[in-house]
Amino acid sequence: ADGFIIVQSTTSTQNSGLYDVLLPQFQKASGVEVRVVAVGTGQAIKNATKCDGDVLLVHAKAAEEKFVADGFGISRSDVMYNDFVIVGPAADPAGIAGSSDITAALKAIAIAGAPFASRGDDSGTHKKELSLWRATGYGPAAASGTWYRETGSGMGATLNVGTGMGAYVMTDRATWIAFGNKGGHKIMVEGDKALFNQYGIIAVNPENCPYVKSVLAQKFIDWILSPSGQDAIGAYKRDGQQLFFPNAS
Amino acid sequence: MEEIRTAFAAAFKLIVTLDHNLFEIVGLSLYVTLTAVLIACLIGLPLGALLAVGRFPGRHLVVVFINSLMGLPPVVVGLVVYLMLSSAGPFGVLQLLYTPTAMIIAQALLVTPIIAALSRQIIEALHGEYDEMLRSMHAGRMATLSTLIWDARYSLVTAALAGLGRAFAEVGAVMIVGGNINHVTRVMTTAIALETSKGELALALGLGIILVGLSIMINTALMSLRSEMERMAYA
Amino acid sequence: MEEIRTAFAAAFKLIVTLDHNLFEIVGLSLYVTLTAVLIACLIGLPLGALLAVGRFPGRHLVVVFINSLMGLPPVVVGLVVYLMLSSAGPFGVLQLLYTPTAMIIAQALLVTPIIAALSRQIIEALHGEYDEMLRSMHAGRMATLSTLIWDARYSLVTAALAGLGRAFAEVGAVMIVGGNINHVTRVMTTAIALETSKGELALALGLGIILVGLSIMINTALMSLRSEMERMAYA
Amino acid sequence: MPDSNIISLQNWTGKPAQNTIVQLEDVVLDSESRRLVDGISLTLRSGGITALMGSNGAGKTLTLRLIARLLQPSSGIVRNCSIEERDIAFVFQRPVLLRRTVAANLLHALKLCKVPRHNRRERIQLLLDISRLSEMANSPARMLSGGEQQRLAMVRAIAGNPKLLLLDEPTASLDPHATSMLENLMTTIANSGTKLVLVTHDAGQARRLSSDVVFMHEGRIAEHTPTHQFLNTPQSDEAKAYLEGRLLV
Amino acid sequence: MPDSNIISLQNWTGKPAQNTIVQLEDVVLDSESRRLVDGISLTLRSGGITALMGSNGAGKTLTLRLIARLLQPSSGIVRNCSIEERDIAFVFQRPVLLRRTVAANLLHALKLCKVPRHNRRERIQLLLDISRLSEMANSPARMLSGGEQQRLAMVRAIAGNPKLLLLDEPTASLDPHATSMLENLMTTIANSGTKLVLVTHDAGQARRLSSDVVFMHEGRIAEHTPTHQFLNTPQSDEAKAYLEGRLLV
Ligand SMILES: Nc1ncnc2c1ncn2[C@@H]1O[C@H](COP(=O)(O)OP(=O)(O)OP(=O)(O)O)[C@@H](O)[C@H]1O
Ligand SMILES: Nc1ncnc2c1ncn2[C@@H]1O[C@H](COP(=O)(O)OP(=O)(O)OP(=O)(O)O)[C@@H](O)[C@H]1O
Ligand SMILES: [Mg+2]
Ligand SMILES: [Mg+2]
Repeated sequence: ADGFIIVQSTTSTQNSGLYDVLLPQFQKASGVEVRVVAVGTGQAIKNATKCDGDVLLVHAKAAEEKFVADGFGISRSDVMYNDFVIVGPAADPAGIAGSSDITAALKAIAIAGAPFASRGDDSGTHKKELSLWRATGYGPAAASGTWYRETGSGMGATLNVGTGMGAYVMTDRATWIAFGNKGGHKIMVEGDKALFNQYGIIAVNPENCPYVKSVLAQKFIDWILSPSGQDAIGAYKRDGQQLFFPNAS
Repeated sequence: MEEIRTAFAAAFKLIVTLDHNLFEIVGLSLYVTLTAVLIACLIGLPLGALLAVGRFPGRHLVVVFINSLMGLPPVVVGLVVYLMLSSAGPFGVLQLLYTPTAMIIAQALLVTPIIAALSRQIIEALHGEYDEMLRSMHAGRMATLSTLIWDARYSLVTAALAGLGRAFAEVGAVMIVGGNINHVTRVMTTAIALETSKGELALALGLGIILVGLSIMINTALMSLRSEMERMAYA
Repeated sequence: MEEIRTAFAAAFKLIVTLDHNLFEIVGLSLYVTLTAVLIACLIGLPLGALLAVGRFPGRHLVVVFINSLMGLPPVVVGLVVYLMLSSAGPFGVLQLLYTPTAMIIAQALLVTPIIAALSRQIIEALHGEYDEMLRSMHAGRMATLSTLIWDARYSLVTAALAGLGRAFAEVGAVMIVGGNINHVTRVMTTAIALETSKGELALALGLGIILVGLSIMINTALMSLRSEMERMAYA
Repeated sequence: MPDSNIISLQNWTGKPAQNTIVQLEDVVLDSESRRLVDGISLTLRSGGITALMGSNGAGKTLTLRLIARLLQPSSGIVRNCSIEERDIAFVFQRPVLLRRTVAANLLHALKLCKVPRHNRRERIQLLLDISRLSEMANSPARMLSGGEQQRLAMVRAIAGNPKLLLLDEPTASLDPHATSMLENLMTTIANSGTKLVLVTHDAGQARRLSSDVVFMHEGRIAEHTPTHQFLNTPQSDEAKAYLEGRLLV
Repeated sequence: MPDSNIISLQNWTGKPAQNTIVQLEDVVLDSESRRLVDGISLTLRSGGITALMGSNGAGKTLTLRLIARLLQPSSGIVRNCSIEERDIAFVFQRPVLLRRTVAANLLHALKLCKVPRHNRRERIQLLLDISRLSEMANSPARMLSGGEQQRLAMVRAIAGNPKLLLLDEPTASLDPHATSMLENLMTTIANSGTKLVLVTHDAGQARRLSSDVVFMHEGRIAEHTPTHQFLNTPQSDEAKAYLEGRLLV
């Protein structure tokens, strides 16, 4: 290989298996090896801030823009999107199955006091969830420890808790489709525009970070935004379902 | 590096402001860990003593097995306990998953082999010395075990402390069976993992400093107790 | 419960198909763990012996401190090593982050206090017996330490095994400093954590079973070596 | 150590009748490399003191340990007759004391002998008086001087009124006064029907105390004769050499 | 143990002149609860054998340990003159042997005495011959019989040609032959200029070997006189009682 780069990444892209098909294609095309460190979005950004990575690929647009504005990243590009869904137990105590109105569904959960497992880890997904709760007018923080359970962990761990205790969980679709411990859980709510989930990619700024491999990093970004990269994303399927939708401009 | 400075400041601030959340978490950590270690001692010490003294066929294999279990991965223990306690599992009716009790079970499973293996070693050494004396005095199995455990008690404290250290620092198993649920099953180590994943490294480190401080306090208390006992024994 | 059956099937399949990935991961696990434990022994054994033998002021405090460090949380060690090795950190120029070397450093830091504390205990007991004999023979500091370590070597194996167990099962620290990068820094425990987070509980458990099996194999090998040595010493 | 104490201590249950208590038949003990005990046959009858003599390494201690069943013979039989295993007590050549106080060592022995709780205090005091260790009752036993440790081991062994008392050089490190006191004690115990087997290198002691001498040489019994005969007209060359302090080549 | 061996072994460097080697001035040793050694003053001159006698618990062993600097006095001074600390060797009442073979125990001692590598083999053989342990050279030292262990401890102590040899009841568990051999050895060593301090309860042994007797009672030196005088006309009541095997009340 002609060297390697490190990508600080969110976990959903890794857990869904996307990298396992994407990266070999890139390596074949460029000869560059990509090493993925998959951690929470917060930790990924922090690590990149400390120059421990050449590329950042996460899904928390506001934080990403701040990262660039603070001079840690060169520029941010959209890569792909998918959407969030609410999964829940087949018994569906809040009676929200089939709904496509996220605000109403969350309200129903709160009123029923049905268990809801939140990631509670300040990740992109968690921030999104909190913004959705805000729209309902219910502040779940007050219920923390009762029906509202903050697991303080990653998407996979939170899903394990959710299926383990029969709680509703908000998850990105990719992670859910690839998830192996679904138990009796099913998608309850999907399709609301508010559930849109955008992934962005940023090259770490070499001005602050002497060890950053800017050239290789840019090669990777260019490839993933190129038609071959975007086609590869669009072609990735699990159980016949497409997990990510390329949308580089 | 700046984080390390910030971490001490964060730790300091959490303590002096008597942060309510912190106390809740510390309290649960202590409860879970100390209970688990107590259970592990109650099982591990006699088990270790039995392995040190007993001369049954296959003893050697059991010793190697228990030694190996010191390397039991927390995540695996967590998973097994999770499968046992989950609603679909055999003990699902108890509804223990995501409770402190589940965390105690997982930690006790992790720590018992450590205490058993180390106390086997310690008691075996003492038994080498006491064996003929005790046999010449016709000490039965129970009397032999209790004499050995009692006379080795100061050394066994170190075995217990090793178990305590493991339990106190443990995160993988309690995360899985406890779920790190805020106000319910969040302990120091899972809180540290959470802050780390948030990128709040200074806060995570600050909590880590408090945890190590607690560990030092517990150790100091136990060692003082031990020397006090040692002094009193011959007062 | 069904997962547990599936887990054994998964473990079996991984092994009999000589799964290439599995061998890579197992190899790295062994390399990292054994190297870390070796380093920890090289530091921890003499340190423990010194603490057992030395009579310097503050010795008691150091002993309590080392005992406490057995409870060093892996995540905290991981964070500190991360901050040190990070490109922005003092040792950033070495570019060791996300390499097996970083994992070895973190594990050695975790395991050294365990080996030091346990060997302190074991050697102190022997020193109680040998002290006057060695002093009457005018053994210097070095000769005293080496005599004690040599004559306690069979007991010290247990201390080393405790350290090995901890290192082998450890996930928090190696996850942070290694990054669990596929084909580069993925070891058994981080792979198990990953499969767990993917919800692939049976596969995670299957890997766990293999890990425990490995642990049993290593322990068996070391204990056989030990009894072989014990036999040879007087052959 | 007034005599009254010794008598009040003992409530010896054995009667002076000469019934067999232990029988060794052709007992052999092998180590990996050599034969340590080489076909010993010996009958011990109740009452009286049998001296067991022989050079260093002759196998005296091993023989006592075989009698006490602390060792299993490689071949041959050790048989208890009319006594049980718990009637045998042993004073070791190098006594091992518990890491406890002097009094606690005695208490431990009394508990093992199932002496009722309410008798223990008084009994401990008696044993302390006999061994003249009252002043050190609360000292750690392992800090006692060599002779004091040997005295403690002696009273610990008689705590349970054994019917067979195996003594391995019990006066080796005692001062002259303690030696003569202990010799008196041994006589008293023997007279009350307990059998004593006494290993000693002191011909004078054997003459004063024992009725017969078992003389061992290189793992075998070279002769077993009444004491006066052994000391005055030893039969075997080995015994002659031993008594003259010569080495048999 | 032919005499030629003993002579060829020793290359004693001290000369028989009567120069002071160790001085104790008003040495006191207190335990937490009582005074163990109570103001001992004693001057040891090179050459010859001094016997140290006294009842069990008189403080003989403690005095030897003070001389060897294994214990720090609570007050008073222990001073070495014309010898260094490493010229002092000690044979303990209850010898501690390494968990190694007999030969390895001797090798260990020779290493500590800095005997050159090429001399060690031969030297070990010599020491084994003296102690008549050649046959057991490769046995674990701790499996030896009581007397064999004592002999091993003795030759281990003389391995480094000490100028002051402290012997704590070295013949207590030896058979008559070994005792007389060891007595010869002690005389030979003393004649070559090494000072011996011999703790013994055997008045005959003191008479055969020692030039003077230090008699201790309850931590004090009750008398220090030439041996024949001590044994024939003891000055102190304590010594009289001791020699008669009486207890001084
Ligand atoms: N476990 C053992 N393995 C091998 N040899 C042994 C073992 N125990 C004792 N021996 C050897 O057996 C022989 C007899 O030992 P024993 O202790 O019976 O001697 P003893 O007659 O009591 O001598 P002493 O008067 O010195 O106490 C000794 O030479 C000793 O080295
Ligand atoms: N570390 C200690 N702490 C308290 N008391 C002690 C300690 N060491 C020894 N003693 C006591 O000091 C006294 C003298 O002991 P020492 O060993 O010198 O006696 P000794 O003269 O050698 O007797 P023996 O002939 O029995 O060997 C004893 O009564 C003993 O119990
Ligand atoms: Mg013996
Ligand atoms: Mg003494």
